[in-house]
Order: sequence, then C-alpha cells, then structure tokens
Amino acid sequence: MAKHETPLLDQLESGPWPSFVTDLKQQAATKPECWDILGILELSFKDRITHWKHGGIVGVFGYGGGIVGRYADVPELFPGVEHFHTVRVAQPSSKYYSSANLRQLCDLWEKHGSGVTNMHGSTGDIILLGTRTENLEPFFWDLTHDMNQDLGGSGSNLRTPANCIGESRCEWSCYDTEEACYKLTMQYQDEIHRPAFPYKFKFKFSGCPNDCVAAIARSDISVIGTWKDDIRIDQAAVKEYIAGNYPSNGGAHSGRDWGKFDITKEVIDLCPTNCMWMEGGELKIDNSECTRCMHCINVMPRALRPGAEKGASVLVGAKAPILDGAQFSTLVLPFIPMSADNDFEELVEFIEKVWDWWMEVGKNRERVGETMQRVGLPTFIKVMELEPIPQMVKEPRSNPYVFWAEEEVEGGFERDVEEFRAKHAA
Amino acid sequence: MAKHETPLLDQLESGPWPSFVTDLKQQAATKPECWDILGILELSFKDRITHWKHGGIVGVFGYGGGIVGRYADVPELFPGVEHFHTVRVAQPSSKYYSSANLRQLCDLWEKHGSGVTNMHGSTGDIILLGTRTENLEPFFWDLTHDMNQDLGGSGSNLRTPANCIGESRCEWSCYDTEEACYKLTMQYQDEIHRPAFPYKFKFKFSGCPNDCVAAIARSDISVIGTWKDDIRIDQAAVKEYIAGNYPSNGGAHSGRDWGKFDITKEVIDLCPTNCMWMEGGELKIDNSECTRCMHCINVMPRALRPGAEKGASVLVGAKAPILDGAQFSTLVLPFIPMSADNDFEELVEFIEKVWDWWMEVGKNRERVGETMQRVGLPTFIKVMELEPIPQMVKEPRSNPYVFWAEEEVEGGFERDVEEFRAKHAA
Amino acid sequence: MGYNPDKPMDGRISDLGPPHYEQFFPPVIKANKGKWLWHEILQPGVLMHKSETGDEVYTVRCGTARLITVNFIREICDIADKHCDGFMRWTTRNNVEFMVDSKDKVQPLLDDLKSRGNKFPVGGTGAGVTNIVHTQGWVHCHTPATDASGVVKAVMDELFDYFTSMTLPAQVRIALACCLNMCGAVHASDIAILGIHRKPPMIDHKRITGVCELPLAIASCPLGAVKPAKAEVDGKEIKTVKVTVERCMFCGNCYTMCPAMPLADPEGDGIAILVGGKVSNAKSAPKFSKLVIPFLPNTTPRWPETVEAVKKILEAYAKDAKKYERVGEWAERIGWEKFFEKCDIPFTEKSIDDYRLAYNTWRTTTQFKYTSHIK
Amino acid sequence: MGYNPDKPMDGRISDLGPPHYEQFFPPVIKANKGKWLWHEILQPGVLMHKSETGDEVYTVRCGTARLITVNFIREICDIADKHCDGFMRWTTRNNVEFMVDSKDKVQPLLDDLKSRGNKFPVGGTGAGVTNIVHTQGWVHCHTPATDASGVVKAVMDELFDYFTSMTLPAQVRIALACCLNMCGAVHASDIAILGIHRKPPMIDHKRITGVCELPLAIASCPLGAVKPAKAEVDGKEIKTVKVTVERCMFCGNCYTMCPAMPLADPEGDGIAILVGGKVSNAKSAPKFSKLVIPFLPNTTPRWPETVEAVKKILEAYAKDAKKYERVGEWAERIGWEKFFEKCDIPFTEKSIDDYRLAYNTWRTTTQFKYTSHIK
Ligand code: SRM
Ligand code: SRM
Ligand code: SRM
Ligand code: SRM
Ligand code: SF4
Ligand code: SF4
Ligand code: SF4
Ligand code: SF4
Ligand code: SF4
Ligand code: SF4
Ligand code: SF4
Ligand code: SF4
Repeated sequence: MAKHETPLLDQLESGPWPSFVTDLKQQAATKPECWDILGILELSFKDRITHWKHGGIVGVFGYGGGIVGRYADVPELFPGVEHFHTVRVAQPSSKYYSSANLRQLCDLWEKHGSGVTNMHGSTGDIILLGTRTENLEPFFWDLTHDMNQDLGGSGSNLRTPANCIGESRCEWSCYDTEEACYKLTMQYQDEIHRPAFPYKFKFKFSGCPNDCVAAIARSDISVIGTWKDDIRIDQAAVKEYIAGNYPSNGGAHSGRDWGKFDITKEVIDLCPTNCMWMEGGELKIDNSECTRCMHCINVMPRALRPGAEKGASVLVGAKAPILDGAQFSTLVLPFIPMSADNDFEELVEFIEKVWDWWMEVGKNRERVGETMQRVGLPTFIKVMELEPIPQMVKEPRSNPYVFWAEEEVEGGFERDVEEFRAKHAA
Repeated sequence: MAKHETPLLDQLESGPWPSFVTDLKQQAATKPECWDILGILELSFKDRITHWKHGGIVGVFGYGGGIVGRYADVPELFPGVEHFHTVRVAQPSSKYYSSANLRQLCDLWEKHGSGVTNMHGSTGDIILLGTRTENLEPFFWDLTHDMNQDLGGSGSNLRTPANCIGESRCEWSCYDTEEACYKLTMQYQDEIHRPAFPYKFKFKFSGCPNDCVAAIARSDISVIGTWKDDIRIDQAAVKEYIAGNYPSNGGAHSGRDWGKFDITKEVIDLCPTNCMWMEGGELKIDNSECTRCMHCINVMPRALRPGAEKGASVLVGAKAPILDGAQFSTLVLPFIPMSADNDFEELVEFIEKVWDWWMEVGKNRERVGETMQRVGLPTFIKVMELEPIPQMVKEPRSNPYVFWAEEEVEGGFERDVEEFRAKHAA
Repeated sequence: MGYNPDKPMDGRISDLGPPHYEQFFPPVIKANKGKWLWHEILQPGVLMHKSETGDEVYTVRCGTARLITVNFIREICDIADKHCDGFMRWTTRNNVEFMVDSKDKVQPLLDDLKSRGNKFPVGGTGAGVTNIVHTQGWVHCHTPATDASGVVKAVMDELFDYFTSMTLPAQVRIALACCLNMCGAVHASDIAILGIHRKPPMIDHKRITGVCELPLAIASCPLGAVKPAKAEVDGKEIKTVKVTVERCMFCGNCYTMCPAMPLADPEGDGIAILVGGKVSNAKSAPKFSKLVIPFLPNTTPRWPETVEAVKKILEAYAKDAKKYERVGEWAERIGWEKFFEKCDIPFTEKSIDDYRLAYNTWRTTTQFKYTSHIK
Repeated sequence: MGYNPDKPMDGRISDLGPPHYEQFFPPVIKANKGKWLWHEILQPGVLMHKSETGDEVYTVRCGTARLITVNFIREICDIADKHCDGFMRWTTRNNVEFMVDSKDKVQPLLDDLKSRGNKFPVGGTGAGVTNIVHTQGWVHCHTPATDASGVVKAVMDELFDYFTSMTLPAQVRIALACCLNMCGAVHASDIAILGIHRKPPMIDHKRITGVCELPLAIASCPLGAVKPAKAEVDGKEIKTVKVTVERCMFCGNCYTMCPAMPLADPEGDGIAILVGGKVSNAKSAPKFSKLVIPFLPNTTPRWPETVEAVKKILEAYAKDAKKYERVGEWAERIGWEKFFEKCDIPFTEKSIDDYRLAYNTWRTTTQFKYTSHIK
C-alpha cells in the first residue's frame, strides 16, 4: 500500500503523551494497510468529518454480535481500509493477561487483521480494529481453536460484562467481582452472542461504592459491593494518622502540601451523614447512620476497613442520554449476598426476572431503564415481586397523583349516578 | 329558620381551640340562616360528602370576578343556604383594620349576607361567606358607596395581591411591601375585575427571603426583598449573644432548654454557604459568598441586619399541582430596586412584559409557570429580553440536547446531499 | 339611598381597590414604619419590636378558627377598642394580632383575652405550631374530598400545647387543602393534610349536555383518561364522555371543567399526609411536601386517624431534630428511610413517584441506611 | 488445519467465553487475593498493596493511547516478561499496569520504562488526572462529530504534568465521547469532552428506499421532527421523510436508524464541554456532568480551543477547591454562578435546560450570589 502524506497527523507525534500516530507509522512497516488507516484519518482531519460509511451487517455464523461492520466511504483512495470491521474479543476478568496469551492474540490479529487494537473498548472488550469480511471466519476459527477464546457482545444482546479489579488487588472489595463477572459471562454466553433482547443490556461489577468500573453510570444491572455490619476500626492506626505518620488517602494527595492531617476537617466533617466523632482519643462511628460512602475508609485505609458481613447492592437501569436523557442505575436490592458457592443465586434469580419482564414488555430499542421509566418504578417493583422500601427512592413523591386500584377502595369504582343524584340535586 | 340537630358538630364545641361551631350557633341567634349552615354541614359530616353544587355563574355588573357562586344540592332541607355565594372583598395591605371599618363591614354583611366570614381567604381577601344572588348588587352598592371599598379577584384574572407585614412592623423588610402591594393593586383594578387572562394570576410581596406571605410557593409573580451590599454587623451585640445575654432567634426557642448559645454550632456551621467565621472575637462574613438566606440574621436579630442597599428579587411561576405538579417560582430578576418614588417602575415594566407575552401565547387555563415550562426557560428569557445568567438556574443542563438556530451555525442548515455524496460514497 | 335594581348602572362606582392601609395603622406603627431595629418574642404569642426611635410595639397574637362570624369580629373590635386604640390586624396565617405601645399594656390585654374562654388562645409564635392554613371544605366548596374547618379544629385541639409554647426544634407550618387544587397551598408545608378522592368520576349522562363543553372535559384530563363516548338518554343518543378508570389518578380536574362528572364519595374520599415542605429561603431552599401517608378515612367529626398521624410525626420530629431544623431538613439529614422508621409510618409504593418528573426521585446511589424495611 | 470456507460449520466451536482470569494472575496476586489489608501510593503511578500474609505487590501504572498496535502490545509483553513474570493488566481507564512482588524490583522497572521515550508515562494515580476514557472518533465510527484519539492526545499533552503528579484537590476524571451516543460515558465525568452535531440531517432521497425502514426513522426522533414525505427520484415518486429543522436538536438518533440521514458537517460539528459529573458514591452521590461550553470548533490537528478550555477549568478548580473535593462538589459548593466566573466561561442560554426534566434545574429560591453576570 502507498505511504500517504500526513502533515496534520504528524503534528500529533510531538508532545509527552504516547502518540498513536507514531505507533501506527511503526506498525505500518510490517502491516502496510496501516498507511491507509493513517491516510483516511488524515483526510478526516483535513475535511473535519468522518470517512466511514454507516454500519454494515457482518459477523460470524451463528453469532449475532461481536463484530461491528465498517466500510470506508472513499475506498478507491484507501483500498486497505475498504472493509474495516472491528472484532470485539471478550476480555478476561479485571483484564489481567499473560504475555504468552497476548502475543498469540497479536500474531492472530497481525495475520487476519490490521494489527491495530483498542486496549480496551469502553464496555471492556479487547477491540481489534479493522479487518475484511473474508477474514472474519478464519480469525474466529483460530481464536476459538487455537486460543480457546471467544468474541464479546454487540447488538441487542447482553454486552460483555466487566468488573473492577476487586479482591485480587483491592482491600475494599466486598465480593469476588472477578468470579461474579466470569461466572455470569459464562452462564449467559447465549445471551451475549445471539440477539434476543429489545436492546443492549450491560452488567458491571464493582467491589465497593467507589465503583471503579463505573457500574452505576454505565450498566443496566450494576452490582456494587457493600456491607451490613460495622466499619472495622484499628484505633492504633487512627492514632498514627492523627500523628501524621501515615499519609492521608493512601498518599493520593502527597503532591501538594495540604498541611498537617486533620481528622476532624478531613474525615469527620466530610462524612455525609455526620455519624463520626472522636471520644477519648478514639474514633467512633454510629454505623446505623452510616451510608457506607467509603470516604473515611478512602482517607484512612490503614485504620478503617469495610465490615465483615459483605455482599452487594443491585441497581438497575443506567444508560447514556439517547433518548430521554442519561440515567444512573436505581437502587433496587439494597443488599444481597454474593457468593460463588451458590453461583450467585440471588443475583441470577433477579437478573432473570428482569429479563423475563423486559423481554416481554420492552419496546424495540428501549433500554431497561427506559422501560422502568415508562411503566413507573412502583409497577417495576411489583412485577419484580419486591416489597416497596424507602431505600429505593431519594425521597417520597411530592405530587399527590396516586393511582388506586379498584380493590383497594371500599365499595369499588362502580357507582350509580342516579342514586347519587337522589341525594345531590344537580 | 328551623334549628337543626347537630350531634356530630356538637362534638367540635369542646377542646381548647376556638370552635367555629359555637361561634356559628351564637351567630344563629341573630342570623337564623346560620342554623341552615350548621344543618347542611352536619349532613356533610353524616354523609361524609359535600352538599354544594358545582359552581354557578353570578356576579355584579361589569365585574368578571369577586364573587364565587354556590348553591346547595339539598335546598329543600336547608332553604337558608339555597344560594350561598361568597363575596371576596379586597383586604388592605398587611390586613390592618380599624374597628370602625370592620364594624361597618360587619353591619353590611349582616344586612346583606349570612354574617359568616373567613378572615381571610388563602389568597388574602376578606371572604364573606354566603348570600343570595339578589343581595349581591345591593351589597356591592353599599360597599362602594358607604365604605369606599371594593371586591377582590376571582376567575381568569389578576387575583387580589397580598404582602407580608414588611416595614410597618418588621425590621428586615427590604422594601415597602405594603405600598408596593397597594400601588399595584390600584394600578391593576381592571385586570383584577375583568377577566382577560388565560387563567388566574397572582402577585405576592415579601419583604425578605423568610417569605412570610409564601410568595415563592403561591404566586405567579413573587417579589421578595433582598439586598446587594454587606450584612450590617453590630459586634458588641454579637458579644452579648455569645455571652448569653440576648436570646437566640429572638426568643423563638425559649420554651426548651437547648443549652448555652453556641455561635459556631448555631450560626456559623448552619450558614449554607459557609461564609462566616470568628476572628479576634469578631464575627466575619464574606459577603460575596453569602446568598442572603437570612439564617444568621434570624438567629441574632440584635446583632445582624440586612444590608442598606435594598431591593427585591423577582421570581415567576409558582402554582398548585394541577396539572403538571406544583411549581415554585423561578428566579428571573435577581435584583431590582423597589421604590415608591418611581412607582416601582422596574417591576411594573417587567410585569407588563410577562402579561403581554402570556396573554398572547398562554393557552386557556395555563398558568404562566406552565407556559414557561411549555416553551422552555431559554425562550422565556429571550422574549423577556433578558440576558441569560447562571443565577436563573440551580445548575446547567445535564443533557446535551441544545437547540441551535440556523444563523448561529456557520454555513447554515441547507446542504446539498449530492455534493456530500461526491465526497462520501453511500 | 342604596342600590336601585331598576337603574343598576346609575351612580355605580367601581375599581376602588382596597382602602389605603395607612389609615388602619396603630399610631406607634405609623410613627415607626421602616425604623424597626430588632424584635424579641417575650413569651409565646407576645412579640416586642424595638424601633430606632426608642419606641416599642408589643404584639399579642391569637389563634382563630378563620371561619368566624360578624359577632365574633365585633368582639375582636371591642378588644381593639379597649386596649389598642381601635386597631388590629390579621396575619398571613389567619391569626389576629393586637398591638399596644407599651409593656404595661400587655398584661391587661392578656388578662382580658384569657377572660373570654377559649376564644382567643395566645400563641403561634417562634418554634411552635401556628394556625393551620386551610380552605373551605364542606362549608362551601363543591370539590372537597374532606372537610376543612372540622379537621383543623380536631387537629388544633390535639396540638394546642404546641400553639401556646415554643418547644419545637423550629417553626412547624401545618396546612390543609380539601382537594388537589390545593387552595391551602399545602405543597410547601412542614405537615400537609390533603383531601384526596379515590374513585373515578361518575358520568351523569342526563346532565352532561348543556352544562359541559365536551372537548374541554376531554382535554382537562392530564392522563387522557376522559374519552368521547355516546349514551342513550331518554331514548335518544347523546354525545358524552367515558373514563378509562385504570388511567384515572383522581385529580378532579375533569369535574372542575364539567359538573356532570362528580367524584366525591364517602368511602373513596379521605386524607393524605405530606411532610417536609417549606417556603422560607432560610438555610435551605424552599422544598415541596412529600407524600408519606397515602390515605386516612374521613372519620367525622374528629378525624382521629389524621390527628394521630399528625401528632406522631410532630412528636418524632420534636424528639429527634436539631435546633433550627425544619421537618424537611430533618428528614433529609436522617434520610427518608429513617423518617419512616422513626415516625413508625408504614412505607407503601404509593409514596414512590410515578408522575412526570419521577426519575428524579429514584435513589441513584449506593448510599442508604439499614432500617427495618430491609429484611 | 484452520477455517474451511466450504464447510463453515464443521468443527466450529462457540460460546467459550473469556479465558479464566486466574491463569493470568501474577503469583503474588494469586497468593493474596482477598487478603489485601491496605495500600499506599508511593509516588505518582506507583502503588503498593499490603497483604495480611505480609506480602506486598507493587504496581506501576502507565498511560497508553488505547489505540495501540500489536507491535506496541508486544513491547508491553517484553516488559512484563522482563520484570513481572510475564504478567500485566489494563485498568478500567486504559492504563497498563505492571506488578512486581518486591520493592527492589520497582526502580529497575521504572528505569526500563523511562528508557523507552514517551511510550510509557508513569502516573494516573491519586489526586491527579488519569487517562481519558474515549471512543472511536474518525478512526472508526460512522456518527462522530469529532475525533477521539487526536483530541485525547492534544489534551493529554497539555495536562501531562497532572498525569505524572498528585497535586489536585481530588481525582479528576476526563472523558471524551465523539457523539451523543456517549460511548465514552461522559455523562458522569469531572470534565467531559463531547462531540456534537449542529446541523439537521440531510435526506438522501436517492438512497433512502431500501436502506431505511421509514416508520423506524420517523419513530426514532425524540422530538417528532422526522415526518413522512414524498420526493421524486429519477422521475418516480418515492416515499421518504422530511425534517422540521426548528425542532431538531441534532441528537443523531435518526441517522443511527437510517443511513440516508447523515448529519456530520465540518462547520456544524464540534465539541461541547460538560463538567461536574462523578461516578463514585464517596461523600456525595453520583452526579451528571453539566453543559458549560456549548460549542468549540474542530480545529485539527490539536483542538487548541478545547485544550485551552479544559485547562482553564482544571486550573481554576486546582486553585480554588478544597482537599477531597471533586469538580462537581466544588461547583455546587461555590455555586454555579461562581463557577462560571472563576473559570472565566461566558454563560449562555444553551446551558439552561429545556429538555424533559428541565424544571428541576430552574432556580426556585432567592439564594444566589452576586457575580459579574448581574449588571
Ligand atoms: C467501541 C465502543 C466505543 C469505544 O471506542 O470503546 C462503542 C462503539 C459504538 N457504539 Fe457504543 N460503544 C462502546 C461502548 C459504549 C458505552 C460504554 C459502556 O458500555 O460502558 C456506552 C454508554 C453506556 C450505555 O450503554 O448506555 C455506549 C452507548 C452507545 C449508544 C447509546 C445507547 C443508549 O441506550 O443511549 C449507542 C447507540 C445505539 O445503540 O444505537 C452506541 C453505538 C455504538 C456504535 C455501534 C455506533 C452506532 O451508532 O451503531 C459504535 C460503533 C463504533 C465503531 O465503529 O466501532 N453506543 N457505547 C464501545 C464498545 C467497546 C467494547 O465492546 O468494549
Ligand atoms: C376561597 C379559597 C380557599 C379558602 O378557603 O381560602 C379558594 C377557593 C377555591 N379555589 Fe382556590 N381558593 C383560594 C386560594 C387558592 C390558592 C392560595 C393562594 O392564592 O395563595 C391556591 C394555590 C396557589 C395557586 O394559585 O396555584 C389555589 C388554587 C386553586 C386551583 C388550582 C390552580 C392551579 O393552577 O393549579 C383551583 C382550580 C381552578 O382554578 O379551577 C382553585 C379553585 C378554587 C374554587 C374556585 C373551586 C373550583 O374548582 O372552581 C374554590 C371556591 C371555593 C368556594 O366554594 O368558595 N384554586 N386557590 C381561596 C381564595 C380566597 C381569597 O381570595 O383570599
Ligand atoms: C406575622 C407574620 C407576617 C404577616 O404578614 O402576617 C410573620 C411575622 C414574623 N416572621 Fe414569619 N411571619 C408570618 C408568616 C410566615 C410564613 C408564611 C406561612 O407560614 O405561611 C413563613 C414561611 C413558612 C415556611 O417556611 O414554610 C415565615 C417564615 C419566617 C421565618 C423563616 C423560618 C425558617 O426557619 O424557615 C422567620 C425567621 C425566624 O423565625 O427565625 C420568620 C420571622 C418572622 C418575624 C420574627 C419577623 C420579624 O422580625 O417581625 C415575625 C414574628 C415571627 C413569629 O411569629 O415567630 N418568619 N413566616 C406571619 C405570621 C403567621 C402566623 O400567624 O403564624
Ligand atoms: C485500577 C482501578 C480499578 C480497575 O479495575 O482497573 C482503580 C483502582 C483504585 N481505585 Fe478507583 N480505580 C479505577 C477506576 C476508578 C473509577 C472509574 C473511572 O474513573 O472510570 C472510579 C470512579 C470515578 C468517578 O467517581 O468519577 C474510581 C473511584 C475511586 C475512588 C473514589 C474517589 C472519589 O473521591 O470520588 C477511590 C477512593 C480514593 O481514591 O480515595 C478509588 C480508589 C482506588 C484504589 C485506591 C483502590 C485500592 O485500594 O486499590 C485503587 C488505586 C487508586 C488510584 O489509582 O489512585 N477509586 N476509580 C481503576 C484505575 C483507572 C485508571 O487507570 O486511572
Ligand atoms: S470499586 Fe472498590 S473494590 Fe473495586 S477496585 Fe475500586 S475501590 Fe477497590
Ligand atoms: S463510610 Fe461515609 S457515611 Fe460511613 S462513616 Fe465513613 S464517611 Fe461516614
Ligand atoms: S418576609 Fe421578611 S420582611 Fe416580611 S415579615 Fe417576614 S421576616 Fe419580615
Ligand atoms: S444570610 Fe445566610 S448565607 Fe448569608 S451569612 Fe447569613 S447564614 Fe450565611
Ligand atoms: S382545596 Fe379544593 S375543595 Fe378545598 S376550597 Fe380549594 S378547590 Fe375547594
Ligand atoms: S379525575 Fe383527573 S385523572 Fe381522573 S378522569 Fe378526571 S381529569 Fe382524568
Ligand atoms: S460516541 Fe458516537 S461516534 Fe463515538 S464511537 Fe460511540 S457511537 Fe461512534
Ligand atoms: S437529529 Fe435527532 S432531533 Fe434531529 S431529526 Fe434526527 S432524531 Fe430528530
């Protein structure tokens, strides 16, 4: 393939941040189609507009997802990217890899594709960026047969679930996010690969309310670790913090001189529920008032830890703004146990209940959060066979527009207007 | 008229709170139709339902408002309340009266009506409760000729404006609420008496953000006093508070032992903007951060006073929940001068601009707040010829759904799809 | 002279407006308007305002039933004549205020008021319960779902001690509206008593022709539950409407527009309790009241369920809130889940919003407190 | 063997899912999973986690462009092989992490990374700016209103010092999405860079037949701006759609549903800046980002206006916010009017919501601060 002039892109080779332009140019030495990637991108930089056509339905046999079709709208100029489909490869939990595994994947992608990737896509997949239609099946063959790996999701199906690093390297994780993500991904392979839903559906698993995988903002079912009992306090370590011997916030603020650590200002006063105080040199917490926001624990990781009775909150319905505005997930199950021993039974049961209902009543291209908005939260709770509890709302309704069912109202709805008129002249 | 048995109502004669039943019974001695009021009410207590018919269009010649028609739906049982129209008499600012004036009104109402009143209606009028159609004109004649007084508003017109007591007995009033209310009421007599609006319209005037006439919740135009400069501090008095020599909150909490006054806990920590602190025994306020919420002034009335450069904030659109849910008024003019010397020119100009627009675009039975919601706040601001400022919103929009006008966008909206296709193959 | 029905327009005067307020000012008010410096509540119901001139005005505030007769007003005038140079005023919450210009005139006034039985309870100031703003109810209106004056009397009898004292964490404003039109503006009250209907309107086909403009009736329904229909009346087919009852949320707007669609019903109607609203901008911005008890029956003549509910909330608040904390500020600080628990109010799905802006009330955070609601 | 196009289903394997994560754990992770006690950020980009077993794991975090080649991944593998027993991971924000099991292995690793030019900047931890979550842009997608990787490179070059240091009041999360679909989930970021269109779709009548289901295209528009229409194509009347341009707010949903309705345009497209969102539940609940700059042009190749705007906001925040305060918490504390003033951003009516739940954003209190906006 021809090398193209890229005067605009070249300007992105300077500067301290790693340059994808430099990287692509270097790759072009062995994968000449990278020149066409650079070329078409340069044209976009010049024209200030994309040069990719709308969609394109391609895939591998038997799967409805995992490939996003893409064609250039100037193929004659850049034949190397005439077809430029992406392949979404399911990532392992927490995105740990061995070099052996990755090298094999690189070889495969060099063989069947452009050699360009995203590590990782926004949903969490390994994104292999750009290949021709005729390469898809051979790539898939090798991926499954040689690497024992598989595609992720796209289309109106379950998308590749993702998780925060959790117990494997984080002291705060309230359940095994990796195992939950893995187990559910395995259990729902069919839902991932074969579109059967009204629209896309996402799971994300965070080990604690810090929510390092942004579950509450980006997943239809957000599973976020929490606990039931008391925050565990090491009073000796509290003293070390007060003495300034341990860095606040695990050293996260060490780049600036914020003055001496002040437990009142930095912890007690910032606790959103005001449930902490010092007493006799000890830090006290009224745990019944604590909303487990993590702040105090974040600031004093050596002194405070989540409680020991752990599990997760399950929230439903996050999504991006199209069409009605963005939604965060809504708290539906305040606490469930999360145990690999029972295959996350409580969660699985809930997920399937949500799906059964949504697949029945969800409209085409309606995310579950939108369906919830359409039917109303009270109805959603009822169909989920849950007790309505105040934890599901920030505050009670302020309008008086309550629906009453006929059976709730003494005497029912049927009335005789003649009888009424007998007592009330018109 | 016959005396009726009122076993249910009789039970409302006991107890420490003044009993309207006792009062009505006593009045019945000279105004026997009060027996029928008691009678029909007793029937409602028995039937647990109202016994008044829907509406009824009655009034005095030339006025579209001021009277609410009402007929009993059991007139044969209670002929004394067969007609039972209410008359809304415009109250004086702040509802001060002389006994001479009130006695005259009482005599009039005893002559032409039931002798029963509400002091006052929710909007602010003197409500004269219950008379016959044929009494309306004679009453109105006497009211205007003998008392030089007038009816208030009802229907789709300007409702009787109301105000808090303001400067006449409150140290915090930032403008003369009584004069503003009076002037505007006089100026808009036509708008009060002759329906010309899409729906009702209310003005309320409070002298400061404590809003003792509930303007922000209950009026289409809410004029609420505020100031521009610094809170006036008497440091000597601050010291008296700290010493416990002056009662906190003007003595409003003196019924319970809340402990010694603590300026930090009770004032500084409760300031919503955290803009107060003690320094060298003096109370300091960063007035540029103050939102003039009144809390500190409320708690230490002898030490703190509103600034000297006074005026009002104007907010628009409050209403009750029918149909779209209740609305508070929205801040539209953060600060205007309020001076009787220029006849409240700035306010008057704004009001008339709002009316001109609302009378043109408002739908039938659409409150101005609803019209604002329908067209959107940006449009409202534009038609009011105001600069959009961040003070009008709590926070900027979180959705990305911005309208752009064609002239704002380089090259306009017209494009040639053929030209586009020449560069972008389909 | 007087009104002459034969010449109704002769000598007619109109557009006079209200009397000018100043003529009704007590002298001390007139002399000191705009000059007040500070005030103090000397005891429940008794305020003192100090002027920069050195003058003082003492105000004695008395609760009233609002529904009062001319007899009663004349008694108020008697008192004003005797103690206050013949002047008085009413507050924005229907209390009557007597003003005197020196301290020694206060006690005689108080004694006089006291001597008149339960007619003039002194109070309603500061951190207490003041008069209940309310509406017409069964005394006058056509759409109420409950009475007004009767409920108010029952509630105020029970809360009387809070009217005559100042022991609460902050002022508590109670309001009552007898239907969703909310003339009592209960949408922003610490505790709101709201009359609600729970049965869809009946259609009086016999009457609808003539009294209703059908398109207006149809357009009136915010949920589109009113639809055009036909019916037979006296053997003739007429145009009328029907109501899809499952879509009705009993707002009564159709009845406001169309007298042939009454909704009131002895069993269907009753009271909902909302809490946590406020109007003032002090500390926190104005807040809407929130629905916490969806229904209590109209148990005449004393509405014991409603009285009990209001009292329970007030007492839980009195016990738990901090000084200066309004009911809504308290509920938000402790969290609504704790509010329900502390007030011992069962939580129902009826408190979960499903109207227009409902999503804003959903809890979109993991922050919550454990309560007995979580099993 | 390999794929045989003649027998595509022969020997096909499917539904394998991802590889089990455990096989990729570095030994120290495997041994200590679930046993970690606490962590400390030793220097920007270097974390230490301590286990109850006494073990420690040292993590070195490096920024990447996310858009990387297999060449580059192999270099990462080389580093992992050399220092980390052949293991590594990526974070949820596209940084790569190298882990070693003792402190003395950290410096050699850092030295090695440094020796590789600007490829492996170490940082992205604590109270700094970490990698920008972003999307495809002009590299791959069909609907972008701006590029992704190019903008990110330009912004990160400018903010580089914030990536390699921890001097901010709190973590600052920047995200970019190239269109309103928001694959970059910018709706909850401290600073969000959002590609926006500003011209209504064109209708390619020649192409619409066949590629579009007209009812779906019509239903796709949230504002009902897409209407059925007719057009003449090659002398034949066809069914097509038209757009009421005054009702279009450029969301692009019609184009998603119908390829014959492209909106992208060199002049029309550009970037909006939103700020103040957050995801974590720490201290305050998650917040949406708010639109503060409605439009900046696509000035390739380095988007100076966008870079400048992001920097200005970040610096105003760095200067003014308190320790631990996220951008949105800061803006709410000081008030949005002060935010605009301190960031020197002109306020426009475009920041005032007029979509579905708009009323909730109106200021319904008298509480405000005086700023230069009030004349
Ligand atoms: C590749 C990826 C962006 C990236 O560069 O990382 C991506 C790319 C596309 N997204 Fe996305 N989305 C990607 C993650 C997301 C996310 C983030 C997430 O999953 O955490 C979101 C926001 C969260 C959410 O689901 O709401 C997201 C919200 C959307 C939407 C709006 C959905 C909505 O309900 O509002 C669309 C529009 C649609 O579905 O038609 C969309 C559509 C698309 C399409 C398929 C374009 C389209 O209009 O059909 C893009 C294909 C681009 C291409 O040419 O490759 N994408 N998309 C991400 C998937 C990679 C992966 O599998 O790991
Ligand atoms: C008399 C009064 C209640 C009282 O006992 O004090 C009252 C009584 C009625 N109001 Fe009201 N409203 C009264 C103050 C209010 C207020 C409070 C205020 O003005 O501060 C409100 C709430 C604020 C507001 O304006 O939104 C209020 C909101 C309504 C509404 C709902 C309006 C809305 O936009 O949502 C209606 C329904 C309507 O207009 O059709 C209504 C309608 C009515 C009608 C006319 C009944 C009807 O459906 O047509 C009532 C006549 C009762 C009767 O038989 O006498 N009334 N009404 C108040 C007027 C007295 C006065 O002039 O001083
Ligand atoms: C007389 C009256 C004005 C009038 O024109 O009639 C009035 C008079 C005073 N108000 Fe008020 N307020 C009056 C209705 C209101 C209302 C309106 C209402 O309740 O419908 C409000 C808003 C209520 C709300 O927020 O829901 C109101 C909110 C306040 C506040 C704010 C308190 C707060 O913490 O939110 C103050 C300041 C304070 O009390 O510290 C205040 C303070 C005052 C002061 C101290 C002002 C002064 O310096 O004279 C007056 C005596 C207070 C007292 O009674 O304890 N006044 N005040 C009204 C008496 C009503 C009554 O009879 O009980
Ligand atoms: C590695 C990673 C998880 C993963 O599975 O990959 C991670 C790791 C840690 N996070 Fe995180 N967070 C990671 C993404 C996130 C995200 C998601 C995102 O940004 O998209 C969030 C939510 C962001 C938001 O709120 O907008 C997130 C919000 C937090 C917080 C809450 C901070 C706050 O004040 O709101 C903490 C606590 C803290 O830093 O004090 C935290 C703390 C931590 C700790 C200290 C947890 C621990 O004990 O190990 C880890 C090191 C923090 C650091 O880098 O300073 N992590 N963290 C992610 C690193 C991303 C990166 O490369 O920069
Ligand atoms: S979400 Fe919690 S458990 Fe997971 S990585 Fe972040 S801080 Fe750790
Ligand atoms: S986790 Fe949050 S709410 Fe709980 S004590 Fe700590 S700071 Fe307070
Ligand atoms: S609103 Fe302000 S000025 Fe008016 S009476 Fe109340 S406290 Fe005084
Ligand atoms: S008026 Fe309110 S905001 Fe201003 S200083 Fe006083 S308490 Fe603070
Ligand atoms: S609240 Fe309803 S029932 Fe009561 S007076 Fe107003 S309109 Fe009538
Ligand atoms: S009561 Fe309200 S919701 Fe029910 S039919 Fe009438 S207008 Fe519609
Ligand atoms: S944000 Fe829009 S343009 Fe960017 S990748 Fe997603 S769908 Fe494509
Ligand atoms: S861009 Fe959005 S608003 Fe505009 S026509 Fe298309 S779907 Fe409708």
